Amino acid sequence: MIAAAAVVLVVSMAMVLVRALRGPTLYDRILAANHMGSSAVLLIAVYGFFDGRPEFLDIALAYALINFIATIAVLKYFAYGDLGAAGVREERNDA
Amino acid sequence: MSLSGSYHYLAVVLLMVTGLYVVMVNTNLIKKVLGLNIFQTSVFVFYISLGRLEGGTAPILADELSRYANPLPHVLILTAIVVGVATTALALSLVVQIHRAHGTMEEDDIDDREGGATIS
Amino acid sequence: MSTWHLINAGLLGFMVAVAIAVAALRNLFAAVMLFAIYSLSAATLFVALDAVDVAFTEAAVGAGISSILMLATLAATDGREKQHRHRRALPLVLCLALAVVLFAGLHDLAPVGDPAAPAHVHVAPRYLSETATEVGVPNVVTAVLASYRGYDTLGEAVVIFTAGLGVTALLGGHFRRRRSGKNGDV
Amino acid sequence: MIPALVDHLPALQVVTPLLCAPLCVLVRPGRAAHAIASFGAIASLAIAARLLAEVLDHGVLSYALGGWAAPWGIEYRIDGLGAFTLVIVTTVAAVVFPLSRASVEAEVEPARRHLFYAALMLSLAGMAGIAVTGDLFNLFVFLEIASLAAYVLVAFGRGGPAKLAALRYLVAGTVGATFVLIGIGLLYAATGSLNMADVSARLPQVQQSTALKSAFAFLVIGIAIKMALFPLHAWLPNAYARAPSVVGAFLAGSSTKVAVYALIRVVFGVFGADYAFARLSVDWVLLPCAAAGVIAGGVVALFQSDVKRMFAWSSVAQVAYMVLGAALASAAGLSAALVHMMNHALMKAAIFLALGGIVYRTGAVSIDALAGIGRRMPLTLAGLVVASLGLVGVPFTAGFVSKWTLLRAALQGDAWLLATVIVAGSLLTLLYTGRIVEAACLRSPPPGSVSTGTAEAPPGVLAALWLLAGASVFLGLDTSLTVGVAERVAGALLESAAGRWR
Repeated sequence: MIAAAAVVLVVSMAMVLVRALRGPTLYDRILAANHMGSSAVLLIAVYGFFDGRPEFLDIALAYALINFIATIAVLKYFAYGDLGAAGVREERNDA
Repeated sequence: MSLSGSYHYLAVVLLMVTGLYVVMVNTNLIKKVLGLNIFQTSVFVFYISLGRLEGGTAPILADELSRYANPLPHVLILTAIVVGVATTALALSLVVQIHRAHGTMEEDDIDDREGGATIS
Repeated sequence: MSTWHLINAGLLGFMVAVAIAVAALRNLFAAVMLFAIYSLSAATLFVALDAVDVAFTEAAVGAGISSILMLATLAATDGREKQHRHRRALPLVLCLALAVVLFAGLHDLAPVGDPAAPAHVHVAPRYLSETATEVGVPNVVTAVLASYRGYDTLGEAVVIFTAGLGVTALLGGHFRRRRSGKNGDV
Repeated sequence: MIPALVDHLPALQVVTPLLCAPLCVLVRPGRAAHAIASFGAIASLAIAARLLAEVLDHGVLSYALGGWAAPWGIEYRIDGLGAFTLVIVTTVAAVVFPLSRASVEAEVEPARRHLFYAALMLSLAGMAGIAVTGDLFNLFVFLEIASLAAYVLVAFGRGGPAKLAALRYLVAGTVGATFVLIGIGLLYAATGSLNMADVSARLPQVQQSTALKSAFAFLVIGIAIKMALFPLHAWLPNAYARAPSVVGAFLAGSSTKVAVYALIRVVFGVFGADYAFARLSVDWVLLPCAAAGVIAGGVVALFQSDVKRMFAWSSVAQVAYMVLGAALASAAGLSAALVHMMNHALMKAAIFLALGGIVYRTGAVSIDALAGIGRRMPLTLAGLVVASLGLVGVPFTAGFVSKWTLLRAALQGDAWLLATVIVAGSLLTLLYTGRIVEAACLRSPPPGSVSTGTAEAPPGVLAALWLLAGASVFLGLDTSLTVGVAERVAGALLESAAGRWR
């Protein structure tokens, strides 16, 4: 059962990764990175039970925090940095 | 060697070559730093794979367990990660200063502007 | 056990795919986002390889601090890589040579997880058996880091100090100037 | 010295400059930081000299850090080679740091001088650590400390070009360091140990392993990048030419020497000459690279218009000389390499100090800017010429001793082609030195420049310059200090390695 959960998570990460690789807009990539982080948190939590040492759940918690902070940082630079808008426009031209 | 034992190493080789290729080919300085990070991280994967012990768990002692992963590569890589981020920080601040001085982060452009003076 | 292999192979596959994408993308912002995913996959892989302390550090430092530093640099500079003339042939040959030498060496090692590998039988077992009595910390990685190989950790602190000193010397006046004269700068 | 401290000299060698660095940052004004850095450098020299004496009298010193025994803890292990390298590095530091304050003040902004001195101390600490450590991973850590400090020091140079040179140095250096890290990982995977002596003792059990060959290749290439061995030298010329003159003097004098030390340590100390040369024939790679480096470095130097860059290219050639000596794999060749390490450190430091003195007065070091400098700065120029003649290998200078021992070592091995390369390299050096002398003495100063009276380099810089140039002449006359010690060191190194593989 736990193994099945781990497999499902890896597969879902792979699907998110496709979005991260293909874009087409920068928002897709940011969302994908964030989603990837959330999946990693879940995978680590599941892996703890799989491995028989669920006490490592605190790593998953720390990841969740880092993921949150990193996303805030990305969005902050995206909104207020000097290059965010230009990045989106150019991305659309690519696609 | 069976495939189940060597795919970690195969991935390490692929990552390392990709990283080094980016470092050598790209003239954009930020891209170079990114490549350098990919290159370094592949070495971390190599070391941590070395530390893995079949049937072992994380090297945090507990009464009911007796097989643990090798802690030594973990220790080394903790140090190497910090060294890596220190290098990255220094590299990026150099990039910011280069951009301020030359108005570009492309090595080619800088070399062109200096009139090919850089023989390197 | 095959689930373990699936997790490992999956994460390694993600890393390879992302690395190649970083090499190909010319939008630097996107490349940095992908690099964060790369680091995060590496950190998750380290958990699966039982290196929880390293995973922690890689997530905080690799996926967290490095990515944010790169974003900050991007905010202060350009966002896009230019099309440029490459010299691809020689780097490609060198990279292939590197791949051959490295794979020859790695191929010769004991498979991942083999308990008979020299790394598992010579120095490390003593750390695992004696840490409880000699140092008295349950986390063996902490014990080795702080005690047996404490001087590496001191060196690590010196490396951070050196980098901090360098960044201060380079950017010390920079952000103060930026803040006061923001309009003229961008 | 206090007796209790003597036992801890190996640790103090690293800790002294390491503690001086944060002190330099804390005291802030440039002058106080300069005093601390000078103290750190001179104290390091005293410790290094004492260590060399101890090692020559009593043999190898081992120091277990934190009291943890060797393969488990980190061991500092100092033999003749390490102590000799320490003396080279600390001598350059102890002459350059205290006496070159005027040059630093001319080239580094006041607000950053304390950071500059701190970076010098960190660089010195890193190099000392490389020379004393007996642990492979600890070697990597100190290599990175020394390298990061060196990148920072180069970045203290003026303007964008210096920053770009520093970044290129950083990228090359990091790739090199990562190669070293891969090599250490492969060695660890093959032997299970990180302690050099322990690894070395366990290698015969796995001598057939391909992993070992791969480890050897990565370590040698990684270190070759760090020492700028041709054709991996691309980062060096700009880094040294665009850094402040004092940094050029210190790094050209010491940093490449430490990398040569690391190469000798890994090849002869860890793997052993039998494995490296008889089994892997590494000389078939190193000798052509070194020979090409001697010629290419000399030829490119000849066509430079920036004198600093000219001597930076000359460093590429001189490093190649050292590798050439080591790759001959004979006692004579190895001791020639060691002698040349010492002599080149003194001469190159003197040359960069002289250039610093000229920059101080004229603001530039292009060949054109040197026109007529012979009349305005006779003492500075004379020092520059004496040191350059040492580089050429003119009799009665230290350079002659090292070139001569190198030539003899090459002829002993019946390597006529290499002997020709050695002589040709010297002729090239003579030619570019000639260009400088011609410009400085025969050409008239550019019109419009104020050339009334003499304006020498600042007294401190002049003193340091002549101290180093004088030492180079002295070592050319009395060879017991260099050749005597180097032969003992080389003999011990080959002896300890011999027979291990049979």
